[in-house]
Amino acid sequence: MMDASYATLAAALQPFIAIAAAFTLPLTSLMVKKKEALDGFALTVLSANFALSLFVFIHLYLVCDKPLVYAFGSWPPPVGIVYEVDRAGALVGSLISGLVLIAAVFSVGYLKGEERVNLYYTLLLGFEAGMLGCVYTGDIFNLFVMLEVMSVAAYCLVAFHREVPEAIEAAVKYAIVGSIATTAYFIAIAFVYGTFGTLNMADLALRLRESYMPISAPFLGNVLLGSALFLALTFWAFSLKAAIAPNHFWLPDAHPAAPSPISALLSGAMVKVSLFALMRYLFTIFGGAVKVAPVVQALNYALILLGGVSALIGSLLMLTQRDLKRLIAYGTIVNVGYIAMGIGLASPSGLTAALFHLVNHAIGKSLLFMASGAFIHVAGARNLDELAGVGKRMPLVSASYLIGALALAGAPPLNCFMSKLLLLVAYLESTWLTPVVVIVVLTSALTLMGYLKAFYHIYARQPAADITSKRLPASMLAPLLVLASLCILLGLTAPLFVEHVVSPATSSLLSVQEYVSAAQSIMRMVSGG
Amino acid sequence: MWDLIESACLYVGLALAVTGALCDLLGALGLLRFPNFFVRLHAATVGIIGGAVYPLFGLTLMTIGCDFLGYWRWLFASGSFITAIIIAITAPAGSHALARGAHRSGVAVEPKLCDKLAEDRRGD
Amino acid sequence: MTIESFLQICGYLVLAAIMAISLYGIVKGRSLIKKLIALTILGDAANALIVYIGFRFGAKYPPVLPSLTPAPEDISWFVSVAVDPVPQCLVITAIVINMAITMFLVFTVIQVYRIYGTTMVKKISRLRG
Amino acid sequence: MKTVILFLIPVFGVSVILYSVRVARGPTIPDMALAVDCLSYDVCFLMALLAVYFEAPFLVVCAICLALWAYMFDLYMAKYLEKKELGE
Amino acid sequence: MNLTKRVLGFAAVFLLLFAFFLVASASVSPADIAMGLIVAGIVAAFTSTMVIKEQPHKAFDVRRWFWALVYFLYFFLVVEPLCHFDVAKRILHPKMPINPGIVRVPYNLKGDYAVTMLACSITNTPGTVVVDLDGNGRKFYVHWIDVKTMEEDECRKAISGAFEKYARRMFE
Amino acid sequence: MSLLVEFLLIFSLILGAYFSFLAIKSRDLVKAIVFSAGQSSAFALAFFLLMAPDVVLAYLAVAVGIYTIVLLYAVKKTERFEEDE
Amino acid sequence: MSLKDAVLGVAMAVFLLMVSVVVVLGGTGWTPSTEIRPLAKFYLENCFNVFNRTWWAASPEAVTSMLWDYRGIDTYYETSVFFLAVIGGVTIFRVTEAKLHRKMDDVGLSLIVKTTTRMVFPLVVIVSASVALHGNLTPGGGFQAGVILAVGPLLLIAAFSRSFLEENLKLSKDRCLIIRSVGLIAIALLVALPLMAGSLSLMQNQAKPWSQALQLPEAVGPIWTSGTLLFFNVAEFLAVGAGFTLLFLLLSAPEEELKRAIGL
Repeated sequence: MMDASYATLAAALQPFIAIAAAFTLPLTSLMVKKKEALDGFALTVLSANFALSLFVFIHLYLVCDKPLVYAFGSWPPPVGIVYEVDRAGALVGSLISGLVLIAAVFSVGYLKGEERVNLYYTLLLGFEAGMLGCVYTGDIFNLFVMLEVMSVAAYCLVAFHREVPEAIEAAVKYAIVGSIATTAYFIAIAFVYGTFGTLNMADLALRLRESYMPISAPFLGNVLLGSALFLALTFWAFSLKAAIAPNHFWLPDAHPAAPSPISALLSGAMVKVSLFALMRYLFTIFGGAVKVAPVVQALNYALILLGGVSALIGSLLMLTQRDLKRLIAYGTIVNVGYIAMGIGLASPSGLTAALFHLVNHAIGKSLLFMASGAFIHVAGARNLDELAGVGKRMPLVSASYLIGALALAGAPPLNCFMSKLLLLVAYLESTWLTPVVVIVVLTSALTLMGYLKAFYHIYARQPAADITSKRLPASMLAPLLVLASLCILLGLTAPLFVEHVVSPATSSLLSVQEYVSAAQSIMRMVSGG
Repeated sequence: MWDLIESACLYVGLALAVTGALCDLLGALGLLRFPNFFVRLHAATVGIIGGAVYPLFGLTLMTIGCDFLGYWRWLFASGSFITAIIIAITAPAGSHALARGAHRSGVAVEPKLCDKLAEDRRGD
Repeated sequence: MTIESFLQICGYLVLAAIMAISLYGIVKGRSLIKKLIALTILGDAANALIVYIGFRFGAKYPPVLPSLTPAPEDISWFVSVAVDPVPQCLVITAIVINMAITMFLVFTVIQVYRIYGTTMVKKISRLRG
Repeated sequence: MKTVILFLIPVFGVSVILYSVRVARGPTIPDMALAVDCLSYDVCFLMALLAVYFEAPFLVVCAICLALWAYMFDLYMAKYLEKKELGE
Repeated sequence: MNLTKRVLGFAAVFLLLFAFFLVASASVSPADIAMGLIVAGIVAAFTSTMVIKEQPHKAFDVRRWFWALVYFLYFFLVVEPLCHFDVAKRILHPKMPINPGIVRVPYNLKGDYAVTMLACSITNTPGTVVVDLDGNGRKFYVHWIDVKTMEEDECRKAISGAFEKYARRMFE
Repeated sequence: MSLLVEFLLIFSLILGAYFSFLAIKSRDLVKAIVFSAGQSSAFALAFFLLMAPDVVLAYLAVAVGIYTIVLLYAVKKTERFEEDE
Repeated sequence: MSLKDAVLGVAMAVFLLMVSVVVVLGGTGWTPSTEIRPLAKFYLENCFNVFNRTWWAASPEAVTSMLWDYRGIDTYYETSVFFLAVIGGVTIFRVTEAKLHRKMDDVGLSLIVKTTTRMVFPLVVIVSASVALHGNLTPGGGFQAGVILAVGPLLLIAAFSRSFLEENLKLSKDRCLIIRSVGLIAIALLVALPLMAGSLSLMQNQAKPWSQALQLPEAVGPIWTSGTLLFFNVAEFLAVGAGFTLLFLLLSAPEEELKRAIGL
């Protein structure tokens, strides 16, 4: 019992520590002017967070399989805010904090000579806090707040290169679109509060199943209408945040404009957070409730359709790009499409494929963005023509880029191959959606072409005459190697990984009963003791 | 004695509030009817001083006279009194600033008998 | 249909109309600053909507207990007349958040003007080609 | 007393309408700013009045705040009209 | 000398702010008095030099406060209603009998507060609004709704005569 | 009797809608800002009638004050008119 | 306005009207709502239930007790949203040195406005302090009071100039950032206070039967602090006031100098 409560505290502390560190950073930077000290401070905090998230992960996978519930202010669920971490949450959470740590290590070298390092790290810490909070939270409105923490940090980070026209313009566009999305989510919260009179996710799931928690009471409004409005607006908001097909227009501007480590985080982690929230709503809370089944079914079909469309659009547009980072950003749209297709299948196998692909894509895409960041850092340009031949000078970076590209395109021994295979299998199992596999195969081929085109330009072409012989610092190289080896490792151990890590996560996402009873147990503990 | 004071306060306050409402209506009407910005300022003064400051003072008196509000009447009274004071201090400064800005940005003073300020500024 | 329910429906209609107007402004605004203004109005309308959902026709009182030494009947009276505090709490949070984003957007819009020399959306995209 | 207040409220409502007509029509910006100013002070008094009507003492606080912000609005409008940079 | 001045200024501002805090809180409970003392002390320490620049001893002169009270009553009970009535007549009259214009009104006061009080009084009475002021030439430019004369001294008599007397008694 | 207050609520919402329509329509950005300040005043009255004093305090400050001023700053530093083309 | 625009607007309006009618007819419960939802009833009953202190927040103000106690962590992160936006603003506008070379008399508005503002400034600060210190008893609280506090510097910026603020009140950008950070760190420490006292719960205000730990009392002498709520309010008050001052100091920096400093 003691152990479990420490694990819950570890989950709750992660965003708190990140934000508290962000609060202290400006003050610290006024006292200590050295860049190294700030680097050390940020890295310490981030690795502490990573350790905490690993602790939560290990606890959930090895010690106790019940979701962890942390009640803030020791108020039980319907009264106060709770963090509720199940296995899926722990998986995504530790993935995110690991990626942020790696990106921070990368930025140590990347930011050499930049005078606003303190502000950068402050925003990075806030960004991590927002993402982790989104993943761990068990409260609908707290999700909104954390979403805003994450988004504001992301807008600011996109605008970090303030003298670059594209960056500022992308930040404005992204911020306007993003704030419309979050306002839509806020209106959705208004509807759900009006209909159900609660803001807690577990309580909401209970109420959809004709039951309620001690302090609550029966239904108020028309359940079907209220949930339909809520789900429609939420779906729209999160599809905007996750860049699913008709709402993908901001992503190719915003993601490349940020500093490279941040691009890696935006594509690798932030998009995943929205997808994870969508999974949470569609499966844990609204999934399986008989009353709202038609709505959820319709949204699932919409996800399959839009996911397919975004995979097609992304892969086609990818081929025409001349800008390295923009090309990689279009790759994100493709992969978001795959994950959406996996979610939309609404079967355990589809969800497993989606979760596994989520992890794989996070790692692979971060690797690609960081590698391209290394190229750009050395060459000082983003255009493929100007980058010609840079790769020859940096064989290790080129190798890791190649591994990432092959992994994302789905070359056999690497990780994304496995998850795409799972997705194909899931679609082949389904009754009438089998033809969709054509899209997956086709777009995989197209993405491979896109990435290899970029690789050809970088590695095989003759370098321009006056290419600089800038050396890459070790702090930028190490993250690439770590991520590349992770790609290979996950690919080789995929069956084990799926069986022991992803499948339990999937079953925890699908088991509403466990999720709800964990929240109820807090209430029982309070009122009983 | 206290009863007498209370009812006196109440009625004076009510009278002030009613006058304030009338002044406000007049100010709004004047703001609509008058021909240019500078003349409208006078109507606005009627609307602000007559329509907000006087009735707020009236409200102060009125709430002091209200027996049924109990202890809380002091909160009402102090709130409306502070508001009245702040408006009485700041409103003239605000409309003066607006007038100055308007004159400098070239808002027409027509119809007019004379415009000494424009003459003097032209001399500068 | 009673007159209260008619009034409530009227309120929802007006709020929806404001949202429609502001969405139109966001989509069609030529200038970034116009888009910003429309965005603030959209946020306001959303806030008003959620407070309106927590409103109570008939008996009403702000959710503040007017006494530091209440009797039991004071509390039961308070519960029977006060409006819903939950939406107000949510709205205060949302107001602060909207304000923060608007401030940030203003900063970026000024920076856009410094770089491009204009805030018109069409011109900016034309400049980039 | 409450009946008197009840009769006063529509009068203030009418003047709010008249002010807003001036806001909409106002040919120049100072006109509109002036009308918004008057409208704010009007709303300010209306708030105090309604607080008494509802017998909810805490509602009065809002009026003070509105008066302050209306003054601020005036100053910045004036500063804008004087064609100076706002921070000078 | 300088120290006494500063202490006096601090005391004046402190008392004013403390009273204001109590009125704003609408209570004289021990808690409010304690908090008021602290807050007023801090704020006065920061702002006393800004609020009162010179001759703080004037704030403790009872006669000035007496004149302030007299002026306040006179202004709000006599001058204002008359002016309101005048402007209301102009608003309601079908022909709108106005003949507006901006006239010069000289004044003979020194301190900032005196000038400001005079200008605020002029602006607060409907019918006259201070548009601008010339600090060196000691002149207001007043927009007058009913220009009876353009002579400077007569304008002064008609617009600011009564106020200036009180302003001098209160602030000089 | 208290129906009047409900009518006032609807009235203030309609006023807000009217002002927001004007704000969206006007080409002059300063005028749009003034209109949005008017809309904020109307909404503040609406929040007041919805019995939310905390919200009124926060909303007034943010909408009447901060938004207006910050947008004025933005207009001052950029450009005033929405041009055609 | 072309026909396409009109059609678009009308379509949007019709769609939203339909949605709202749907909402009214079934989505949000009672029409007209004369009752409140059970959860809200719980908050109203318990926020200052002196007879059964198990669930209370020790504050008669339901909204503040929700903001800083029942749903406190929301407000903590909401503060951090504003903090991040301020940092974003600094990121974009940060310059090393941009000074205004002009005499004090030329800048600002007229003498009347200056004197009035000088007089009103302390009153504004006092009103804001009153709102902040009574935040747990009457409407208002940290954020609201902080914004009113920011009126003061803003008035000074408008009536005098930016440099007046820096010279007379010694409020520079760095100092604002320091005040803001100190306020925010105080908030973070208050959130973590129960943790240091041996309890496992963050953001706990009053002791509960199931979570006993060293807690702040609900009143200190005559001052009703509602546990931690008053301290939260004061810290937020300082932080928000300083944050707004910082933002407007940044915004009112002279444009030409800024452009040159950024290097555009």
